[in-house]
Amino acid sequence: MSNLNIENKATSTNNNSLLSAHNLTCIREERVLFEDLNLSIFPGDILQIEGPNGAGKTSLMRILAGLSQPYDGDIQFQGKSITDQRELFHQNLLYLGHLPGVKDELTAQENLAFNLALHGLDTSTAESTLTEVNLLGFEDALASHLSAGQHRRIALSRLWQSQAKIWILDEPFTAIDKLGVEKLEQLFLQHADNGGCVILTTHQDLSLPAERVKKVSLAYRFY
Amino acid sequence: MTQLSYRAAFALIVKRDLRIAFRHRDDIINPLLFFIIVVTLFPLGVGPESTMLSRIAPGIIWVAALLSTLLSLDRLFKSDHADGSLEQMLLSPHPIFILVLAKIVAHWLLTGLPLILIAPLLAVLLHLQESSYIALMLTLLLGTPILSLLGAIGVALTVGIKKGGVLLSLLVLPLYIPVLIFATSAIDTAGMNLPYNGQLAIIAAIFFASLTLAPFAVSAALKVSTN
Amino acid sequence: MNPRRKKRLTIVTSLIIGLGVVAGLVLYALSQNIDLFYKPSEIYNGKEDTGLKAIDGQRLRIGGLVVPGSVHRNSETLHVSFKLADMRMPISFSESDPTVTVTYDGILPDLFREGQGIVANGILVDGSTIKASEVLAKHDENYMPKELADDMGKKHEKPTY
Amino acid sequence: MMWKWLHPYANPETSYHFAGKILPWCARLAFAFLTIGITWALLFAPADYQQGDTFRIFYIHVPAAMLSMGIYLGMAIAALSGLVWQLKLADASAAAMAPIGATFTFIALITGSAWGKPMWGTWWIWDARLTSELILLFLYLGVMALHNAFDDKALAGKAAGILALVGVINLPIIKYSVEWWNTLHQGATVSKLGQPSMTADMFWPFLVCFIGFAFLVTALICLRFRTEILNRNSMRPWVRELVTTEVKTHAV
Amino acid sequence: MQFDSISAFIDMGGYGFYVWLSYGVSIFSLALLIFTSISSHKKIKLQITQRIKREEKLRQAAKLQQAQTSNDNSHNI
Repeated sequence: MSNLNIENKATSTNNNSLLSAHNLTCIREERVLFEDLNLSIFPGDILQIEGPNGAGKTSLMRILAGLSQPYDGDIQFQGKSITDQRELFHQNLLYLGHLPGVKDELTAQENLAFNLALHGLDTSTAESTLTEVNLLGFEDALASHLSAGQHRRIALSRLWQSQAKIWILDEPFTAIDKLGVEKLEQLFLQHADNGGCVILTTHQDLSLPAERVKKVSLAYRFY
Repeated sequence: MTQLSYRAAFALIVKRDLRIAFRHRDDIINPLLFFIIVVTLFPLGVGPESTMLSRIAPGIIWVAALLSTLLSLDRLFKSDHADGSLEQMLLSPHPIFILVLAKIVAHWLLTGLPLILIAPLLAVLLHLQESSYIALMLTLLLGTPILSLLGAIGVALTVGIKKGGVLLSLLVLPLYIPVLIFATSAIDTAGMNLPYNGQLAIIAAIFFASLTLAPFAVSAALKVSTN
Repeated sequence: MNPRRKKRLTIVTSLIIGLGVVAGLVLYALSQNIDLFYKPSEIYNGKEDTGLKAIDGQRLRIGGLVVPGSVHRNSETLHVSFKLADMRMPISFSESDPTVTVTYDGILPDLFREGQGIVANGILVDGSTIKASEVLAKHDENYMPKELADDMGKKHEKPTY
Repeated sequence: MMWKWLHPYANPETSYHFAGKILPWCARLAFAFLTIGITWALLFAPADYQQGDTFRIFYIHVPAAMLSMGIYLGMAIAALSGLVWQLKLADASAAAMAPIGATFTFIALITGSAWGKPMWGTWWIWDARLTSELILLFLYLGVMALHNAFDDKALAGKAAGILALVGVINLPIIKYSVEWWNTLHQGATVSKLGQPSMTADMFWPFLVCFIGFAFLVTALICLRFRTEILNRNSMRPWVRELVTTEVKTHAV
Repeated sequence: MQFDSISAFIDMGGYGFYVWLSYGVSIFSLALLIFTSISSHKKIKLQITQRIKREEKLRQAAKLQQAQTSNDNSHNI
């Protein structure tokens, strides 16, 4: 199996990068998902990770977020390993995985407020933020009464308040309607223009201008 | 961006867990009911003779406490892992051991504390010797936090495994044995009017050891489980 | 001091304090003699360190040496009674030693013989008699062949009663 | 990383072949020492002046008990280096040790029980030494169960390693239980090297048995270590080549 | 030699049951450990050969699929 076609490989040593991966190898259940992967993400980048099921997209996202440890290799935030500056990195990171991280026993507003407070953000605007994701009128409803799409929107509402530079979003558009997707895409663009970066996976085609979206393809490996 | 102090982050998580538990009261009440039912089973099982009951009362209360704690351990990280809020907490800019300690304290407040409050009433049913009551309360006060702390290690290790329930008891119960031995021995010794400082000191030692070391073991285990 | 260093320092100090407290408590506990048995003399005088006396009908554990010549066995039942004296090294007995009587129904362990150390669990029946529910022989970590023991004049006959 | 220099030694392929080289020698030495030692212990060693021929249980019980703790210590050290320095082979060796340690703990408990019944008068007593040895068995079983519960062997090794390290606290309790608490179990016979509290004609067969068991443990660790390496590296070309050539040679 | 006859050896001064129980259980459990260690080593090798075969089939299936959809501009594999 040949190496991966990562566009930014030549510039991977550049220290201007927000987030960079060096010689990443990921092995899951004795299967090599990818080997010696290098990539760098710069302010203003929107990076889409593509690949068939089982190619290791989610694993790569989790490794980039520091949730999983790679078999080999290193992740750097602004040129320094993330394990050496965990707290600084986490202040600059917003990761949303497959699971929305919404507690059924809390109301929509409480869920958002807790997540904001955990990151040291102002919780007083939680209510108005929820209107951004079309949850007006559901602030005080327990999350157990809300649908899967609404759960996801509660999770995504954090994006409007986030001061993190790096957004890592695994399938953010699942269970989101067309209007919502457009709104999110505009938000990504705005975030990138303000010096942030977005790393995402999605099965849908992005309607963003093609020159703004960089792509990384992961191939399925048989062993 | 303001950075929360350790204390604020700790309080935030304790408050959240308590709020969730009070919205979902079954989780508090069921282990407590289990504790009461297990204790009442013994007089029915071994016969209502009061001398026999007072002889085995410390063991019954402690074994029941152990089992009901085991039953309630699932709440510690399991639902947070299932809905993804655990990984969000791990990604927060706070040391993991603060979050872990906060969750354990919340767990103890919701399971250990009610147990301590209800234990003397059950001790009356079991004809516990009068001189043993203080020892019972002291061992429970020092011992139930140990159950939460050591149990958290087991839950953190098994939280990612699909059928982790039986495995959890296999991992956690051996770690509980020393607490059980010294706690019942202290209550027994108190019943014989002998000093039980030694046993109490050992339970306190286990408490401080698990308080200082368990949060780190739990953090390491959670990193493995969410990998 | 930068905040990162300060945080690390708080963690390290709390670790050291925690483990120090643990070490102190363990040392204290070890000085307290847990789960110790009563010596025969303590049945009369109370525990050495606390002066607490056992009361009649109390469960207790007693440890001591079987006084030579004190073992009486009922030939028909398994009932046996013997006297225990304080354990002391090297093994010796004197008339003035306080002794307690132990009664027991059951098969004694093979290592049970006169002059040997034993541990018994039972109930204090009256001031100086203990009704044992279990008699266990305790032996030391010294092993030697029979011939050598003969030379050293150790008793090793199995009891024949 | 500063531990990169370890890499040539921490290469799975090299370790696999190295373990394969010492395995037959350890097995042979174990067989020789154990044959001599057990024959000596059963036929030629003198009986104890008090305990008679039950003393012959000593020659299995004590080596098994010492090894049960020694293997746990080895497993914990391997687990620690696996967790701290990310040595993948250390995890593999820790996983290899657990079932061996569990077997020796089991043997120590059973032989102790069969010795205690005629001598103390009971199969089992809940004293500190026996209880802590029983907890050791539970810990071994827990480590094994946890290791088996994970599909990903690298994660399994880390999780089992954390549990093994938590259980280390039990080791000093077993070791010093007979000194801290005045219990039924006698003190250590072979605590001070060169001055055991037994005569030479009892000590030598014990030493031969102990060395034999130690070689047996080493041989078994090598064997299981090789299995673990294969299991964790099944995606590597060298493993595939090795397995396919071996299967071919067997088929012919 | 400590024993005069085979029966004395088996009797072990009256403690035959306990001594032979100890030795028997020890030898049995060690033999079981050795046996399982060897058999698990063999089993792993068998599993790896099976895995190699399975992956070979998967790869051929993927090749076949790729040949069918070769007109598409797929960028993977």
